[in-house]
Amino acid sequence: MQLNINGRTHEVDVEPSTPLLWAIREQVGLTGTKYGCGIAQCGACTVHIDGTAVRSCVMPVSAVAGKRITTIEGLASGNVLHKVQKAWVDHEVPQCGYCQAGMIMAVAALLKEKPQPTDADIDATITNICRCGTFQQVREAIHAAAKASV
Amino acid sequence: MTAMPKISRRSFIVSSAAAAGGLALGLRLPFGPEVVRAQDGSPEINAWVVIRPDDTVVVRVARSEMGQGTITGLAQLVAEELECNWSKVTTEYPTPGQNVARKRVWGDFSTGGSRGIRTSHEYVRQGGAAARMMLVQAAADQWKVSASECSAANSIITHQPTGRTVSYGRVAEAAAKLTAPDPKSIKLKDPKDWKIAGKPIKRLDTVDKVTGKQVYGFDLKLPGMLNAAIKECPVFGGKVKSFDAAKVSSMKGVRRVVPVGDTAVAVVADTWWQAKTALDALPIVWDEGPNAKVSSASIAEMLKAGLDAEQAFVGNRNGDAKAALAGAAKKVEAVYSYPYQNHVCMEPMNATARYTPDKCEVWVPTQDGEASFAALLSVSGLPADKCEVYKINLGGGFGRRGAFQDYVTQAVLIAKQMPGTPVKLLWSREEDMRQGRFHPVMQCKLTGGFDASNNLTGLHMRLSGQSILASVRPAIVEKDGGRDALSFQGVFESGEHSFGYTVPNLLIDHAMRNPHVPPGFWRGVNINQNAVFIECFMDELAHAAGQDPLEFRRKIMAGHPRNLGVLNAVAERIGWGKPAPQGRFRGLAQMKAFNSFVAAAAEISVEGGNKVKVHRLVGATDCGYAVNPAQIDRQVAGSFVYGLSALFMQECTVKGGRIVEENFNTYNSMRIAQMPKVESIIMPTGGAIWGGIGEPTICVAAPAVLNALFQATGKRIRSVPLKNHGFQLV
Amino acid sequence: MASASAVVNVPANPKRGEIIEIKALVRHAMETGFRRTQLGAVIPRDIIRQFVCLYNGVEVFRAELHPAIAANPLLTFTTVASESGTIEFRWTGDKGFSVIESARITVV
Amino acid sequence: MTSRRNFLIAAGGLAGGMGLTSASGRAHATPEEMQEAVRKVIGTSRVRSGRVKLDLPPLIDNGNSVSLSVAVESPMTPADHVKAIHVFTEKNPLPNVVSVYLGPRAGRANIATRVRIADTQTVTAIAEMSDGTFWSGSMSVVVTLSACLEDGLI
Repeated sequence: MQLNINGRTHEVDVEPSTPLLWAIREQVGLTGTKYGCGIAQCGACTVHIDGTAVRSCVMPVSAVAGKRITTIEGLASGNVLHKVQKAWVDHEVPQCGYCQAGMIMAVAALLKEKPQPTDADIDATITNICRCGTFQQVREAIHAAAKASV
Repeated sequence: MTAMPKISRRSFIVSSAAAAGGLALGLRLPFGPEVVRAQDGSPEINAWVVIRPDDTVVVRVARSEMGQGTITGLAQLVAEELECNWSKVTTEYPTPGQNVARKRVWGDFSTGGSRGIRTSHEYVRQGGAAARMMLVQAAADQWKVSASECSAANSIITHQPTGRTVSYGRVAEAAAKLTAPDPKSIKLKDPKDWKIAGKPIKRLDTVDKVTGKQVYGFDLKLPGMLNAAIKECPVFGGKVKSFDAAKVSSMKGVRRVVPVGDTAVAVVADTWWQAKTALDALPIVWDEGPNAKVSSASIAEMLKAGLDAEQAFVGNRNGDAKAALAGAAKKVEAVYSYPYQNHVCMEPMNATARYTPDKCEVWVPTQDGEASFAALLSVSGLPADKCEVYKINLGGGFGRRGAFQDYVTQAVLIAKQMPGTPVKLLWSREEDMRQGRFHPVMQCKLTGGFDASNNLTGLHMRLSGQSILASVRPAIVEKDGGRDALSFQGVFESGEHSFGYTVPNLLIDHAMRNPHVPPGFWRGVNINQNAVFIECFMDELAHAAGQDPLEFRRKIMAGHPRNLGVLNAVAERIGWGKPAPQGRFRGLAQMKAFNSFVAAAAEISVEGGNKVKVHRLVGATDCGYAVNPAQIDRQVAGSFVYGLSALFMQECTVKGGRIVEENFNTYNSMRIAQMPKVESIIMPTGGAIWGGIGEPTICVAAPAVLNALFQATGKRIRSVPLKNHGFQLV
Repeated sequence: MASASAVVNVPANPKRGEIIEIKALVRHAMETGFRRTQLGAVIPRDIIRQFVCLYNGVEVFRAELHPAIAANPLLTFTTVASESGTIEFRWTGDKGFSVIESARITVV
Repeated sequence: MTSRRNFLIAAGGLAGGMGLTSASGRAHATPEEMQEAVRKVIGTSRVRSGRVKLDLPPLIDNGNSVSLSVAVESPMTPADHVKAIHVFTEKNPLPNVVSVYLGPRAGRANIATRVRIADTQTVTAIAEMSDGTFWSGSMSVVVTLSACLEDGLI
């Protein structure tokens, strides 16, 4: 089966029911996307499929063949950080950092949909769990990223 | 447009550790007499400081970074005394094996009890100062002048009379050959003069965490590595009776099905998903043992009996509380309870091991590399010089990854059955939640007595419940006559968790009741329940006396000025004594924990009788010295998230001797929508003792909110979590 | 006399004069006398006090055990395989504890 | 040659050098009590350091069952052999751990067992030789976690 990840085509040899998360991590070897629950509760595994934020831990690979998949490793353009990543650095959002790849992917998709999200938009859309409790910085950084041009 | 910052220097360490089997610290190369060198050949000035020719300063950090900012804070302290250029600072972990080989030159690796900075600041600052003195001496020797004529700043040494300068990198080689100064001759800076420490400097480890490059234990890749999934008997104390490996051994990718000790079974496969899929299909018969009869209800009964038991261990006594209560004009009594809770680190437990009869290595996200090493030594049976542990980044710790090294033990037991093959063991979330080391259960009966003038004359706080130390370090309990002094955190007679009130007749005692569920150190440890018990009851007493909760506390806090200082600070910030906005209600709490004085003030509203919105949560911390205020603010906010999640949502119930809640669908955690506005007040007052940061404030969030909830609803909720009472955090 | 509670490991057919390693383990809680119940009461000491190894009736190794010996005491020691016969192991302790185990040895 | 007095000082120095403190335990032995227990074994003799190799893991996470071995340099002949080996701890509840009695028939003076280690401390083994001399070897062990728990609250 072929997966299109971060603009490259990868051949993967897995059962069709294998969750996309594990194909990305164990077949393609991109480990920025994390496992947190396996039941689409925590959001640590969030990636973009055709630009939309999806929790990859419950998405079978068979459902995404031919679709455009973006992981945290593909978010930056070359050596230029995505504005969400930039805001995350400026606001020092991460603590342990484990959930942040998923959080950033969810936020990047939100900003694409709603470039100037309100707090209510954020509350409704960003439902990722962070056990370190970085939410205050996450909110600040989302607003900062929304103000940034690129 | 922003250029992508260079790959963090830490990633080199991780990748080299992963590929080459670790740092070669302490390697003595044939050239350079007596100079200890880092892997790249750069000279070690002393155990804490390596300086490369390009002036890069590598600060060695023994404690683990798990998000709390410790590596940055400790590096700030070393750099402050070293007088180096902060932009040239990077950090690395020495390994536990090197610490053993070098007679524990880096001291304790344990990263818990909010001790990362507060108990190592002195020796790391001395390490920085000693290195500076040696660098200055080396420059002076080179110039043939007296070191007293030279000064150091920003990684440059200047000979004052002539203005000659040289950078650290140029004299590092010579400095490394000098004898270290007598520790007694080292004078540390007055914190008032700090330029790097004490400042809200940016963390050193952010960039890789936003690009996906940061390698956590769970991300480790080694050549030829296989992956293991494990299932341990879900009933604590139970064993494996049998398993039918043939049923799964032909499944795709499966390499081995192995027993792990006598309590667990693991499937080893090419990928973890294959291993987990096969494990789910593997028939396992458990010998559950007698604990299979235990339930949450039976545990609660057991604890309830302790509330009125004759025998109890005393943690704090003053006057004669029982007599005072017997003669009180008015008495108030309440019973509280606190449940089992799981740490639920975002990264489930994992460890990677490679075993051969000549060498056993473990890569593990750990809060205590030495505890991991000790577990490795014990299980491998190999001598210390044939073992090594490489610390990998942690996706959260919160107390689960320190004293408990069960995943290391398991990984080595598996690897021993497959010599030469590296095996990465990863727990599923379900395994992680079933096999926790849980926040202990506790009940508490509080009785307060007033005289005719509504003065508090007597207080009895009877704890009944589980001792962590009796399970984890029984030797310490035995030494104390059976008492677990740690169970009195926040209400103890003295020390870093001393009680913050003076009551003329006081008795705080603990009827130890130990169910079979294994308890652990859970961020804040026993301050969580003790703060709920005592701080909510203080509000109950104030209410019974018809007094304002703040005024009531102040009367019995005269002898506790630092407790009072933080309490006053949050009260002032929240606007205590002034009317709250329409529909909003306030509550307060304070405690001394891990040698820091902390307080919180909450402002909440309740909609529809059960939807609780926490609008503001003010936290104040007097930690003696603040090494990085920006990171302290983040720890305070984060601790409130941890504390509020626990208060509203989290309980591990027991049925059939096992934990019922196995994932976030039944054991929830806060999301951004529920996040209050956190205002952190950092108010260090100096002194000889440094306080901790990661944990203290966690305990004041819950009682502050519970006290506000009473103001809002008139309901005294005396058991956690609030979901059991129909309340929801919105 | 064989006992289910003891496990001994003696090489069965050593060469004459060979130094052989013997392992002897017996099931016993080795209650230290320092542990307490959760009510604070001391749990009385109950340990194995002595272990003796006899080679064809002659004592070749003896140990006095204290509470610091871990539960299910294991002792590893050596002896010279001098002759064929019986190696006997005797554990005695508190509350009349007594276990005897033996192993055949045939020197070649 | 090291006098017994020197040995005592050396053992104390090792423990102090760990830089770890521990509460004075009511129910626990002290280094002095260990010396008293040693004196009971050696009488008025002196102990020299050497010939005895004591081995334990330097780091211990669970002190309930810790591998311990002692190897004494000795020809183990009728004329020159090890008569006994005694193991002592400084900070366990009692100083004595085990005493074993052996002779030339042992062939080698190597023993091993599993012990309880209550705390970070120095463990010492003393061998009594057939010529009446006593030799010793020591090892410092660290019980992880216990030190940081004890120097604070307790």
